[in-house]
Amino acid sequence: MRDARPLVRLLRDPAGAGQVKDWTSLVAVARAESLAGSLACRLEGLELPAPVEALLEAARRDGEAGRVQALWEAEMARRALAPLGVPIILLKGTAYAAAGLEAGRGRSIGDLDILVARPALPDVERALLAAGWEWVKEDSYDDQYYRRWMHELPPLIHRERDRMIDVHHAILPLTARPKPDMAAMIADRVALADGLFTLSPPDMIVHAAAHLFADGDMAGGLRNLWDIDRLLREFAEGDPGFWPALNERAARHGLLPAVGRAVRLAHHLYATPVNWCQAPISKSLISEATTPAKIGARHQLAAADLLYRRRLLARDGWGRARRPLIRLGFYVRSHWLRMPPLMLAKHLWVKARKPRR
Amino acid sequence: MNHVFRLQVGPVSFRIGSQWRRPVAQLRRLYEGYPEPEGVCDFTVRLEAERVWRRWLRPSVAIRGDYVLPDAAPLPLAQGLLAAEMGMNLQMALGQKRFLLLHAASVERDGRALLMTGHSGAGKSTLGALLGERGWRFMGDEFALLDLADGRLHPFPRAVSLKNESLGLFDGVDPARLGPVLTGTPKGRIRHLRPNGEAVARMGEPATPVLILFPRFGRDLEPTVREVGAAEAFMRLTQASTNYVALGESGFDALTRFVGALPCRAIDYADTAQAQALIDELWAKA
Amino acid sequence: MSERSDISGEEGIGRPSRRVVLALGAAAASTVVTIRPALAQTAGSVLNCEIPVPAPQAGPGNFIAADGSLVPAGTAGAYPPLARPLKGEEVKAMLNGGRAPAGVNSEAAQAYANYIRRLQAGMSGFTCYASLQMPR
Amino acid sequence: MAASLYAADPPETMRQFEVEGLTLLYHRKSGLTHFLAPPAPQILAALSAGPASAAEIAARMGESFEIESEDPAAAIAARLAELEAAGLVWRT
Repeated sequence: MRDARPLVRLLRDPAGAGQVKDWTSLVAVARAESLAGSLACRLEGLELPAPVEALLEAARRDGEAGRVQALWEAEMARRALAPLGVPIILLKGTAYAAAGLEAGRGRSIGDLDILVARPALPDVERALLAAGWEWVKEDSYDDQYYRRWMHELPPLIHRERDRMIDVHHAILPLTARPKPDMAAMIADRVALADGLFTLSPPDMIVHAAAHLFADGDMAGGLRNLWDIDRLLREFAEGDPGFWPALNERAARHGLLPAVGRAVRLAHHLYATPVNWCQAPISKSLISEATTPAKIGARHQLAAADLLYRRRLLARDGWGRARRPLIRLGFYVRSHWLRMPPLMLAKHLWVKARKPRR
Repeated sequence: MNHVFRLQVGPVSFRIGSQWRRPVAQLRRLYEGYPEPEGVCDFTVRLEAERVWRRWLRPSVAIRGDYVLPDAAPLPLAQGLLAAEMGMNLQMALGQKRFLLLHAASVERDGRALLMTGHSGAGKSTLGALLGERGWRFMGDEFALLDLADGRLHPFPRAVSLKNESLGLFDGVDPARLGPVLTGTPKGRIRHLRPNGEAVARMGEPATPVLILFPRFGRDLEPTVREVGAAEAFMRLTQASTNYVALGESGFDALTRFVGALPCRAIDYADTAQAQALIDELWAKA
Repeated sequence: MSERSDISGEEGIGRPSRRVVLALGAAAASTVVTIRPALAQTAGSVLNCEIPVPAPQAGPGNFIAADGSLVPAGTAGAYPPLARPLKGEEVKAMLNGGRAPAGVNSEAAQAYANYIRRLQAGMSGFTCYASLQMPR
Repeated sequence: MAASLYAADPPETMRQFEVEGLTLLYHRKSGLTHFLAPPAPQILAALSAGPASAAEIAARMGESFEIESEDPAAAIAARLAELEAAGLVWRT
């Protein structure tokens, strides 16, 4: 297996499971991409060889345990923060699981990510520290850097439960070029039954796309794109207003390019159904893409998309990362996206002076 | 990967890939007569150079695979076999979710299994291996796999890693069953021993657990037996399990059923003859 | 409780039909113990691990004070970072018997040992340290 | 200030196993297993009738048990703090 395409194909179309020759490689890729639980849920109920079924059953059980643990961590954070009376918005995997979304099925969930309004940050920090969370790092530089420029508090870990929490006040670093409208995002939150919140459906997509294309180095990208596929399908089904709403929100947050790229790549890799007339697309293209032929061409991958696609699929049948140069390129880019050049130079200088291990 | 070995041990299968020939050749010899897995392998282990040039220059083996720990340190290529063994252990410790995994040795007689668990150095591994040469069926010296549905114990008869002084206890075994002597490892001098033909031939047969022992070895200890209550046994077994918490309610069910039904004893011993006498005595009553 | 009656084993929280004595215990007593994952302990016995002193996350230019805390480089009575990570076996010897690793004097070893005792989950070396904490 | 009201998950969301006077409790909501010594299980039992203040909990327990304590209020408060840290009770 030279890249992750067989995994993508099977996620897209589980009926192909009967033709799989090399389950071992497929499972190794799925585990390396944190998609083993999602795959296992996707293949549930199919006639498969007994050893494969046993392995997938264990992956589903593991996914379920992870879901319970993630929701419990959210609940403990809710209890710790309840006296403050500030809305707590769940992000990423925990949000999908708490909202019962398809994207949460079997999904591996790492840290607890929450979003609060920036003015509430000091109170939230104090309340978490009082309830048993502790700083992970002692480094003053990183601390100062985090507080000044990042979109989240430095990571905290709970001393009894060993779980990390990331407290965000924005979805991108403050130094990044797009400036999402956080007030609007927080105002449009959706209440869950237990007193917690999620983002609105369009903002959930915007956040997932921003996280994937405008922030990190694309590690775990296939999983994040799978989230986007599941979310788009679920939100758009039976809601004709969804695509225009997504377009509007992506534009308002300055994230049309990222959302457009997410939609194109999800469509190409996971066959996400898209309403191309109303799908998010960069403004510069909207004016010229008005004829039916040009609208029809909107789904085509741009040249840069191909590079992203290669990066997303760069995993061999042993679970090894492939294409080190493209990876390095995206790593450098992730820093470039996060900060203006001068600040980047300073940041890299300080990092370089740290002892390397 | 350049060199590949696939291995079935009880109900678990591994695919081991290596950038170097030697570790795979050694595995092949050590596990001669083991079945090849049919179809999917549960876990993938990779032995690879930490940095590209370390494949040739002072080669050191990084232990990677489906599941990895960040603090894992590489081993010199001469200890590649040990790296492969550690890699398989690591996959079990981090990734095994089909069974309740207990860090324990187990042996069987008449379809009934004896389980021995304790901290490393307590002697469970040596005792398990010794009993396996003396009329019991050896089921495993490192991990015992408790079936979540029916409470039976599955064999996991991997090669036994004999350390330092316990090496001398196995002088009489067929030399073809012994791996290379590995010196200067993090655990001292090590030599692997392939379980005997019966253990390998019957690796697919589970057994009903009937007795749990917590052995403790010490040169100055008097041979004693102490009854261990279900509460203490439960606590100890959760700490001897890598996946108890991850298995959730099915783990709770399996383990409460286990400690509720089985006698548990702690035994102290100063030499293996004492231990065997105590075990025979307790087994007769079990 | 001095007497228990009618308390079912599996289901239902104890609801005795006769009055039994229930001691509430001292305020400082502990009545809840949560079972925590034992992965680190078992992993330690199957793994060759090491601990960087200090962890890379601690950042550059820190020394280790006698009590194990991190202080600015050059602080009097503090020790410089170790050039190489410590092997699990070295740490075990250092924590148990106070035997210093090769090339480290005993006061410095004490400081490093204290640093390791203060490691928290999430920091490099924590899993390794936790695995060495098994009672023998 | 009004006294805090404590709440607990209903008994059917937990599994209990009694061993040697102790209670092993599997709490489905957290996926965690706790080892409880008296009077922790009895406090949870008292809360199965609905949220209550510390004083009400003591009163409910007094219906079934002969309470033995030098300072019941302090002892119950300490037990509640432990149960709260474990996530088995919370303040409403």
